[in-house]
Amino acid sequence: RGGDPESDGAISAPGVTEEACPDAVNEDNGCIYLGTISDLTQGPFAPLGVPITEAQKAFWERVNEDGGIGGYDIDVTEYVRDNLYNPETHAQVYSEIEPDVLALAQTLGSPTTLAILEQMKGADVIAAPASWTSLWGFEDNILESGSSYCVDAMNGVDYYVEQDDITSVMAVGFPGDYGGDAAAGAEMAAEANGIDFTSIETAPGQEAQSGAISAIVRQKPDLVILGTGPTETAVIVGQAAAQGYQGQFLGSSPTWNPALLASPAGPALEALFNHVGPWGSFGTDTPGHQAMRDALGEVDQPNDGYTSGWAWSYPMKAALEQWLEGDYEGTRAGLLQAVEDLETVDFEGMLPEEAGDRTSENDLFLQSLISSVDPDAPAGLAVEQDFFTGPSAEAAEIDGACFEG
Amino acid sequence: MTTTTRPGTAKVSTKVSGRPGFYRSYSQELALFNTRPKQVGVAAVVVLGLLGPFVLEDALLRTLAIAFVFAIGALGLNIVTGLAGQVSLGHAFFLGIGAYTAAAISGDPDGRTIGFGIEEMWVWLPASGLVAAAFGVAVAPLATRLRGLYLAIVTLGLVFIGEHVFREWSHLTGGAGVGRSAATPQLFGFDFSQGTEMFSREQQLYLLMFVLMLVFALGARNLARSRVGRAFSAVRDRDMAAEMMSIDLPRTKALAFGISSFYAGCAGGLLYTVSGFFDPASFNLLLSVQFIAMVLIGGAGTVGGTIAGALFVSLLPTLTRELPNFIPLISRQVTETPNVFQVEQVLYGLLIVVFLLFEPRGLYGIWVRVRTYWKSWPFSY
Amino acid sequence: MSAASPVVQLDDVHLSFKGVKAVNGVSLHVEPGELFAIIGPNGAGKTSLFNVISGVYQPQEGRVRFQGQDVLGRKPSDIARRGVARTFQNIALFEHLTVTDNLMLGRHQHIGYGWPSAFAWWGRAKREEIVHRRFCEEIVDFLELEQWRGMPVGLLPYGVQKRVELGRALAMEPKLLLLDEPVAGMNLEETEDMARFVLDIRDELDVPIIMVEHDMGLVMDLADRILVVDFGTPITTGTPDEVQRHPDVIRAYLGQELSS
Amino acid sequence: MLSARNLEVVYDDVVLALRGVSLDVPDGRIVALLGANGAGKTSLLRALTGLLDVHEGEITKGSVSLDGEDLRRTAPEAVVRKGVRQVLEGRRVFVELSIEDNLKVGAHTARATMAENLDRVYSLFPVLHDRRALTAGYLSGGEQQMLAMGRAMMSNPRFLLLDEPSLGLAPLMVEAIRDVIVEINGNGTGVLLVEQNASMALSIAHHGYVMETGRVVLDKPAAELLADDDVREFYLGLHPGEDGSGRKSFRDTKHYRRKKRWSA
Amino acid sequence: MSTFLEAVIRGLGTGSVYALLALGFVIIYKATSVISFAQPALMLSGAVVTSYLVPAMGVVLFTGFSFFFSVAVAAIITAILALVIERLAIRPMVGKAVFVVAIITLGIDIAVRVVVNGFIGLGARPIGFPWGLDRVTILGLDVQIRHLVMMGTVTLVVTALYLFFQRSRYGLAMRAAAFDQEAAMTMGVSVGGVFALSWAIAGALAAIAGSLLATGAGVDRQLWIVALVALPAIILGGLDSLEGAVVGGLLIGVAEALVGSYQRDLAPWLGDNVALVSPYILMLAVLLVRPYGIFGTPEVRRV
Ligand SMILES: Nc1ncnc2c1ncn2[C@@H]1O[C@H](COP(=O)(O)OP(=O)(O)OP(=O)(O)O)[C@@H](O)[C@H]1O
Ligand SMILES: Nc1ncnc2c1ncn2[C@@H]1O[C@H](COP(=O)(O)OP(=O)(O)OP(=O)(O)O)[C@@H](O)[C@H]1O
Ligand SMILES: CC(C)C[C@H](N)C(=O)O
Ligand SMILES: [Mg+2]
Ligand SMILES: [Mg+2]
Repeated sequence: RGGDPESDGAISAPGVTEEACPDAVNEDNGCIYLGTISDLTQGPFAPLGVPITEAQKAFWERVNEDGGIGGYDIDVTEYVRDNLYNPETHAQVYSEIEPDVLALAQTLGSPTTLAILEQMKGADVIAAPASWTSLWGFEDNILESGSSYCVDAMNGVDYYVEQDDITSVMAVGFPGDYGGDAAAGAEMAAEANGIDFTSIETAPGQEAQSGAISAIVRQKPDLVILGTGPTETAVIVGQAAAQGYQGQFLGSSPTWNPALLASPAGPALEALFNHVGPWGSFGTDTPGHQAMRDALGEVDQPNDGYTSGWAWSYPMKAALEQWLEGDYEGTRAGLLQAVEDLETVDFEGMLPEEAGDRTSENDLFLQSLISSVDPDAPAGLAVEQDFFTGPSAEAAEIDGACFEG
Repeated sequence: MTTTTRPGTAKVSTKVSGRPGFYRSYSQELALFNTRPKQVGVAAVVVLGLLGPFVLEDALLRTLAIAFVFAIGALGLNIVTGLAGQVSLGHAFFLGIGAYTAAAISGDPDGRTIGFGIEEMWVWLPASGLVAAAFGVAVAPLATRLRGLYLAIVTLGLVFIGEHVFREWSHLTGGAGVGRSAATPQLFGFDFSQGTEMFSREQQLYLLMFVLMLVFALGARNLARSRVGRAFSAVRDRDMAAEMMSIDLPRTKALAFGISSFYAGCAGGLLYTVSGFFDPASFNLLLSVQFIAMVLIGGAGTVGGTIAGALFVSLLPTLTRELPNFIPLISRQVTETPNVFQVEQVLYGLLIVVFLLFEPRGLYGIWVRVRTYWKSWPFSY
Repeated sequence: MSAASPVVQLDDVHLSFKGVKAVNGVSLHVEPGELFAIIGPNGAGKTSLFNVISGVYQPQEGRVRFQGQDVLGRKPSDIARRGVARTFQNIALFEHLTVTDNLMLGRHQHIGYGWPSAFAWWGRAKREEIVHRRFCEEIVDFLELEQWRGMPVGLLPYGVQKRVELGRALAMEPKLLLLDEPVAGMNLEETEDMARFVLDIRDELDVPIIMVEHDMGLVMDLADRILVVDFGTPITTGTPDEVQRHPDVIRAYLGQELSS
Repeated sequence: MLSARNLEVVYDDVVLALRGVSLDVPDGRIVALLGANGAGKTSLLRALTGLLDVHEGEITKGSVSLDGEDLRRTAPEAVVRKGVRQVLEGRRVFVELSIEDNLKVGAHTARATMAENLDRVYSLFPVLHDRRALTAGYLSGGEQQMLAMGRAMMSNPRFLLLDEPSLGLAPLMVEAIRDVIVEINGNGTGVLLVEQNASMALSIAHHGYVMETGRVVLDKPAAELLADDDVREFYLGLHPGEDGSGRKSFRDTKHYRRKKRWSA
Repeated sequence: MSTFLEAVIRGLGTGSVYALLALGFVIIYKATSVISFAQPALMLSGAVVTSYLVPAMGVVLFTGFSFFFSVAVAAIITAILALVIERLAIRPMVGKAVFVVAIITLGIDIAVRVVVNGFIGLGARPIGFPWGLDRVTILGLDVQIRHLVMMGTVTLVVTALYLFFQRSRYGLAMRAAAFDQEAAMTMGVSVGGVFALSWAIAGALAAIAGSLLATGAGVDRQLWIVALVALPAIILGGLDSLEGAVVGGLLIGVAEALVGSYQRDLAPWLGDNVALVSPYILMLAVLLVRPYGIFGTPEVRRV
């Protein structure tokens, strides 16, 4: 079986077999194995890693149900590994699965992905990141989607300047690739708008937020851009509000988890918190979102990990199509070439068309979307302001990762 | 079984050690591998080790290369904790110092992090050891003041404070959540981390680390059987008596911390050359504890045991990643509980527990049992 | 006394701990080659005196001279280096080490190489190890420890451990030997062996000895002079005969039986 | 009656410490157990009180019993509750506890009589009373030995197993301890007394055993042991034929080794 | 001034939780000479159990009843879990090297935490604290009710523990068992019983602490990390001292709160997040003066 009439130019890349996938949808198709390295149990981002991984599984199942790509089914379940959000472990499991996969459907986190980036380049492996940091806009092997924390923060500041005439903004977040990235964006936008900016670094842990809270309460900025985890967000918003802070909070992608609505901070979040990110929340009305909800079926706890996992998968799908349907070498290098040639990615409306346009010189995507808390929405968020690019991001010259270091 | 030598019947130069070994000179008895089984055993291990690259898969070679580096670090911890009895939970800190020293010396001078561009390993490896050793010596006075668990927790404090500094000093470390490139394992112009025609990158790194581990192990073994090692053990067993044997406690403890940190620093410098990248969160409590586990699982005090312990602990995740595949009925579905990934982690914890319950004296204890058993074979006592 | 100055001399030493007077005005001197004994009831301060001499305790008052030099306030390691070796009332061996290693630790100060040579081993370290190992073997021979040589001392019978401890002190080539209850817990046979060793040490190696012991048979037979202390206070110093008849000694220490 | 039958004890699966030892401690009697270092006396006590486990030792043959009831599966603390109590070799006071707290731990199974026993111990060993708030670890060796003894007296056991209670004690104190043992025994406690001070032990014992390399080599009423030539020479230092006063000076011990190896 | 006092009260609140955790560590240490690294897992378990119990209790009889009742039940359940762990993995190690036991507790911690994570799910579980983030004004100070509850709980628990150890012979028995297990056995102390008791108490304390901590934003997977703050607390107070654990916990809570509020202004060059390491820095400072912590027993050294 597996004899595929179309692909005579034999494919010799690792992770591609003429044999069907285990539990294949299309018994006659060959199989492409994609690896997944995610935070699945112990790490700080497991609450995101798990739904991301689950959504990607559903995404590729749908692709297979549609007949696969170029005579191949895609398997993302064989080579799933837990990175514990530890770069060493990440690199370790990468080297375990690398010989058996064509590319990575997911590599979660920035320090972790940086730990394998050199090797990936050496072996022409491409990967879809599970990470919103601005680092990836400049790496050929990484197939990022949507905007970064940095851009989101800029757009967020611009939005509030326009809407509420804010005069001060404070960035509160973890240092580095995430909070640091958002803070850098916020700073750029604050500068562009000529408003006050302060930055407070905080650390993971519910009990570690008192410093940040007291800074917020004392300085009373009009807007706080958050770059923390969900429980830290709840602690900061809840307690700052309880202490009388009345400004606005704007959280980056990983700050939100609908479970927070049930926490003591629920009311405060409803009143003061908005969310900025590269795509609409779980319940948003686009064909892509709809397809995702259909594919996932009933989920216990809708969560935007699912949304992100789904959205991040489109470029990989486009890349595989380009590779298999175009005239490329049947190797990883061929795939990488295909990625380079890729002109559009169809996000099925989850992202605006420009997001899929990879032809322009600087392919950074600069639009963000702002959601507000809505307890009735599936994942607790509803679109407040559809995709837009603020003037700051429009004008900014971003030629590398935003955060310093 | 025992041989009593009466005065007059045996001259000093010929000694029967009470065991079946018979030595004709002190230098023979003092030799490293003074029994046939030891000689054969060590030779076999070295040969097997050198054969590794030709029979094992790259991923496993990579794991082993890292395990060898861990062994170097564990040998260091064994010196201060196993030999000198000063329990340190601060090993990760010294590892970090070494890693950053090496990375800075070898780093790209034009990169976003500090770098001096000296890629030769013979420069950055000793340097990483020495800088770490300097910190070790500086910390040692604490050991003279504090005992047992107090010292352990205080050294744990070093790890937390170190983590903080590493996180903050992003110019050196690349910053939290990001990190920086590690040192380049280059020796006389040959970069081990670049695969060549003949050898893959993993094969090269494996061989490099294996040889380095042997060198460090030999050093540790020599140290242990020397005057210095004896002084360490004396301080561990009875520090007051040791003082009355003319051993100066503060100096000895400083030396123990210094040497141990030197090993840790070198291990830190080497460890991340395998993946080529590391972030400031790496040097945490868990890493320190892993080293303690290696030393204890190996059976505190011996070089062979420590290396075995390091291999055990480093290979355990690889093993637990494989094991769940043999347990049917466990879901691979990440959203279900229990799934294989959870089982992996649980197994990791439980295997350590079960192993120590079964043999609290560690791998070395097992070895002693086996040895005693064969010695007295065919008699049971 | 003789022309030679005393090996060790304590003048009016006072030592107290939070209300407990452990040593209260003790003076003593030990001549070269002498076997000096200290006896007294439990808690009289005998071990404390040893601890004062070896620098573990710092007396509040008094003077301690060893070989004519003031050693008060010196660290124990320094005093050991000057030649004071001792055994301990509660055996203080390095229990995980073998007999040989324990003896080699006694040699610590005489072995010269440092950690760099230790790492390299071949060369200086090895050479010196062999030399000192030979010295220790002579002690093994002398104390008849052959059959235990390679065993961790923690596993040895009590009596043997006491002998190893003596050996370790001898390995230091001491100029003064302090023995704290060398035969406690030993049966008669072992006590006799120990008595023999002590006499041989004094006679053949010519090392002055201070011995604390409750076995009156041994003390009275071996000691040249005896100091009796009670509640830290010296009662009397004298020859065995004098001491044995001293009424205060009988009352405070010996009891009726032994003196009868 | 506390008894051991044909005991074989092995440490660490390899070291054979007792080879078929039988011994009885009848109620209300004092039994002395003599023997060279390493003969296995302590091992025997451990076997009786269930402490072998702690030392990686086990009974491989034979039995230990209290009034015919098998003790082999009984936990050490349960043995204590049944009234069999051991004073460990080497003092083993809780060094960081105060003296009084040490004694109170001794009364763990006999809280009701604690106050009364405390008085008794303090009157026997006034030093302990004087220092009762002091940390036990700072006591002198002999004082610690008194404390260990005192601790055992904080309950009123049926059987008391003493492992070298006179170790390190001054002559007067040895006498005091001897009197204490007699007194305890007078109150009905059976005593198994392991001693290197043979003359002291035999002077108060009813019965005596001599052990050598894991075996019992002599098993006689104390009076007969006192008359035994070998015992006189090797445990009491008296020479055959001579009377009690004929002790030989330690100065005269020979250079060659005198070793008594009992044939059994 | 009121900022300062409010920070102190906040510190005393979290400090109370640290104190509970520290007490757990100290009790296990006193009885077994082991630092149990399984405490974080027990703490997390306790919080998770509470989070399941509160809603299951259904009708709230009066404000707070269901919460406090659930915490009490969770404490018991966690104590039982601790007993099971003790029985299976710690008891067989009676008499073995303490560091080996410490590593065993670490393995247990990993295993238990993974299982408990499964029950937490992907979000944070609400703990059902009746007052949420409500605040009251006392003497002009604006105070979170959470923190008052924390202080109240620790007062209650500490009093109960104090009475227990005063009245029972177990306090002494524990210390005896920790110093010399064999000797303790010969006194009739059941070393196994002492182990079990200490683990049970420590488990219950951890459960209470975990539940109180979760009153802020619910139980998430990372909650366990807080338990580590108890380590500098016990060293600061003295490893073997119950008073020490309480004082150490409170001190560290206050220090953390004060550093968190003021360091950014007073010493910005130290970098943000110094509050996180302030427990360790405080610990170091105290140890320089008192090597055995504030209330710890110095080691007896004599020959
Ligand atoms: N470090 C210390 N702290 C407090 N008290 C001490 C210390 N060292 C000794 N003592 C006390 O000093 C007194 C003398 O003790 P020392 O050990 O010198 O007696 P000793 O004569 O050797 O008695 P023994 O014959 O019982 O060994 C004792 O009462 C003891 O409690
Ligand atoms: N824990 C142990 N492990 C191995 N061997 C042991 C252990 N304890 C004792 N032995 C061995 O068992 C034998 C008997 O020892 P035991 O302690 O019972 O002798 P003893 O008669 O009490 O001696 P002593 O008079 O020195 O106290 C000795 O050879 C000893 O080496
Ligand atoms: C895994 C993510 C949720 C966070 C991660 N630090 C990032 O790069 O975005
Ligand atoms: Mg003494
Ligand atoms: Mg014994």
